[in-house]
Amino acid sequence: MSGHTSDEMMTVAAARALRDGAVCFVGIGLPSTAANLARRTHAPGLVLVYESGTIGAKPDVLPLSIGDGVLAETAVSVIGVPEVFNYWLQPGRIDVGFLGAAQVDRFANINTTAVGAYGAPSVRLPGAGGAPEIAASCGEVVVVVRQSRRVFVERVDFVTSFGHGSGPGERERLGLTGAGPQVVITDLGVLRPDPETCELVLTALHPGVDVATARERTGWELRVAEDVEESAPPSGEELAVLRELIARKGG
Amino acid sequence: MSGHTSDEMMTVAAARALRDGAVCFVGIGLPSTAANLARRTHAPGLVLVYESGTIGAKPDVLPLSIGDGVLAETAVSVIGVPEVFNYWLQPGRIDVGFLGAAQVDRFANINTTAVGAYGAPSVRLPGAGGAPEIAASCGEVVVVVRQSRRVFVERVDFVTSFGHGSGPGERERLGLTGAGPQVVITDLGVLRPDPETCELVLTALHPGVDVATARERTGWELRVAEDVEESAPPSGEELAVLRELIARKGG
Amino acid sequence: MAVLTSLADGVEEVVRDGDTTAFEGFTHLIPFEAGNEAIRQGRRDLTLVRMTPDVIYDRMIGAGCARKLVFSWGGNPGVGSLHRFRDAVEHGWPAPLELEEHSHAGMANRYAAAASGLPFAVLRGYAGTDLVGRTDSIRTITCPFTGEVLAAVSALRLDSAVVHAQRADREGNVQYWGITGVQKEAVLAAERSLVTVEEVVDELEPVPGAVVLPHWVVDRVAVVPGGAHPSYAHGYSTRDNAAYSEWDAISRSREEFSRWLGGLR
Amino acid sequence: MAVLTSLADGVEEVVRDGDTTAFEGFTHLIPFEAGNEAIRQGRRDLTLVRMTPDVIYDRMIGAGCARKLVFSWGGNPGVGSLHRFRDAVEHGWPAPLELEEHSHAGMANRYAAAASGLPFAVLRGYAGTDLVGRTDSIRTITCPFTGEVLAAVSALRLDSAVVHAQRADREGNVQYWGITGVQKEAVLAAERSLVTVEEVVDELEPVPGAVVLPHWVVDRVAVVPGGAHPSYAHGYSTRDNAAYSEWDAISRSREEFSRWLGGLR
Repeated sequence: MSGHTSDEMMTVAAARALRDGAVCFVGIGLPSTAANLARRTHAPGLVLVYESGTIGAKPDVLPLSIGDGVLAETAVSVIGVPEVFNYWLQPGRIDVGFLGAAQVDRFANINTTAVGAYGAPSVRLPGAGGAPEIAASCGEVVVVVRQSRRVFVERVDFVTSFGHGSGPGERERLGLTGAGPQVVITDLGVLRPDPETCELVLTALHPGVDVATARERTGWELRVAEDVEESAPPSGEELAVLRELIARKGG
Repeated sequence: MSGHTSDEMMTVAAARALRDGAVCFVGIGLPSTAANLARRTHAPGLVLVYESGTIGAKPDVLPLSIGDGVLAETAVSVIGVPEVFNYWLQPGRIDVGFLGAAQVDRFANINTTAVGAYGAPSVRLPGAGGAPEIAASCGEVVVVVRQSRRVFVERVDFVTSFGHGSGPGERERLGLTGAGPQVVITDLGVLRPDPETCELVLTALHPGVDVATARERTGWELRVAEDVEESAPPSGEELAVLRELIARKGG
Repeated sequence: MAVLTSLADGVEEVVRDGDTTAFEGFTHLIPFEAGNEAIRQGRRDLTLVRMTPDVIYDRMIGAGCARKLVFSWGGNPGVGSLHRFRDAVEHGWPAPLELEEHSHAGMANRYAAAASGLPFAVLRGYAGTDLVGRTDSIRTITCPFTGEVLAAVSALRLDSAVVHAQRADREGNVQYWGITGVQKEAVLAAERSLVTVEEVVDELEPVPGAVVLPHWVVDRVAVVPGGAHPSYAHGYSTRDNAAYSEWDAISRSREEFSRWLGGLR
Repeated sequence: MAVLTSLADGVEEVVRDGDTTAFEGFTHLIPFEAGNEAIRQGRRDLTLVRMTPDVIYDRMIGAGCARKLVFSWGGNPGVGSLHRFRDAVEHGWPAPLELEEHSHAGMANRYAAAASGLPFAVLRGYAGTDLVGRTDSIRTITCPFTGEVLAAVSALRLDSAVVHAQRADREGNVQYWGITGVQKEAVLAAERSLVTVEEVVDELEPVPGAVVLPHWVVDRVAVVPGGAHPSYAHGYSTRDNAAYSEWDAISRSREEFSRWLGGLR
């Protein structure tokens, strides 16, 4: 792993998950960094939509919050918040939604509400934000999160955003129009839901990471694909662009 | 009736029905002329809302259509059409709605849809436009229409906009939030609903018009108030401003 | 993604026989030239949708393009009746015209529901009117919190939508301003969309009150300067009120109208 | 009609003990100074409403102004947790805080329903999540046309709303631009409203992307330059990101926070 950090690898892997021309609903932090990295490398036609109502934003520096002025200044269109959700997210006009998580379980359900009992939480988290409907209505969802036993739990304490419930067919039964989480990208590798069971399966490891480490940092008995790939390390260009983005971040 | 026409008297009477500071939903034609006359005489603080989405328009010439550019150019705010109806008309934020009519009946129900049977009309009219919800949700409604037996009918052929149905309590039962038509202004005089029965009663005659004429031009047995007033004739200022408005109309 | 095309190709690719289609605009920015082109191409069996069908729909109805009209106010704004519309409704000429009739509030909410991917919208409307019962697209719904009964209208999904705008950029982002009407909702309610524009520019300078349709919800853009005439494009042209009055004379008789139609083709 | 007043009088007249109140803003234009003033005036028993309660609500919660929070995302944007919010929820300090929790889509629609004078709104939302059942304000509704079951949320009517804007004119028409959030809906959802502005001007020059609240839906306007700090007013100031980070340190302990609170009063 010489030459780059595991967080850099995670961000680069997340950026690569975005195809050129896709319309992407971006949260602040790592998703925003990855999306902006993609836009500056292989996906110049990526369309960024922030929940603050900025459509087609092309920030020249990484925004620190979803409400930064640079998003409004560079957007093709700035709209009110109800319209973001009603006219743009809800009807399935967004191809990819990027979500983080405090907990993810083996069926890619996501908790960002509370750890422990809801009424008496050990850790109160920020809550849902746009995530439940991003998870429901985007064409697909990319989850980006650092992998650990605290985060990768057998069953989330609170389903803030529905992934695949406890298996196949549940999204359809609930009337969810998007395909849900199709990839979980971590600092160790990449997991994808099994097409049959919807259970997350380790399908790629980042350079220098072994299966044992991935299992150790997973709170359930992790399934591993027969042909686990090794992620290509960040290219020189990817790293250079990423580091420049990070360096220029903020004001 | 020397010195002014009956249409001028009607327009002046309609303008006088608007109090300064009121928020007024204005249709094109006579309502727009009357509202702009009011704004230039006794009601400089009148707020004009057109269904094209122009809020607080202050046109310097009379618009020929509800979509004239002068309305957008002079408005405090221009919004989309769904917002006009949902955020502004529906919650009762408009004090006065101005409506015309092809037929009005004795309970001030209004027809602008079709004369004759709906499925085989003798005259097909333009239809509802914004009128049903203007009649439902404005604080009160002012109807302006030339009086004749063709227009003032016992029962409208089609209820496009609900006035008082067939008597008291009906608006409340239907959940209509506004008070409905509180005055009908014609080229002959002024009618108001009886507070007990909701039936339109002649309460004022314009100068030079007698009760017999009003009855003759009404398709039901017209009730006349005990103390019918005589409208004050248009003042010199009212006439001058009105005529200047009309002269500068259009492009 | 928006593709730049000619008016003829744009109309051909976007508006198809049998479509439920809207040529929207609220007095301002009416896509007249696209409508004329649909007539030239002999489009048939259309369900024409619009809040304020005006002269362009009068032409299309008279030319026999339409089987049905979904609308809330059909008149020649500032002038009077639409004679071709009336002739179709009153006398079935050139063909009977089925009507689905709403209020403006209902139509606007039906578009907004479709734009939102919802099957219906809720409003305080229609209560006590004879519009209820004339169409299956108006029903009631009970609030699950208060028990209040309100009106429900079905979403107005379109096969195609055609609008006119001031300009687009080379990616196909579309910008229009002035009275913006219900065009955004119509485009978002449609499977396919065509936007005619006054011009294509390198950069869409922000304009007060402007609406921007991002390129990924627009299918075709055609440059048609004056494409809204006799309606207008705020900042580019003014409304040709005389032409609206002249239409009254042209459309009053079938003969005059047929002559006009011959001249168009 | 909007009345020009001081910040102290505006807060006193508009925000009352026991109110369901929203100090809205979406990262941009947060009415911080109005919130500080409500703390100074010792406002109590508030139901605080906001999509994105941030540092100003953290302050108000820590100062004991709130009895309940209605929200969808409570964090320090770009920094992390709201420690006073967490302390109230996790340990009941300084008082227990009742939570009514939604998604952004649900909150935005609840405001929009109230702004529209409707008792509820319909959306595709919440399905499968544990948010359902935690609050009575989320139910289901069946489409009367298709039979589809959707989410319904109750309208979020407010006693008072407080927002910050770039400017107002002398009549009290209010103009703001940049990221415009959900402030229009909050003001229209409220019985009473206060707008703090950077300045009052003779004429509101049109600005691209600007929202205008007409004077007849605004009750009080107070001139408070920098009233959004450490948030910002697009075109007037930039976001003070350092101050958001500093709040993390101040708010982490009850002692530090109490010292800060003493300094405010």
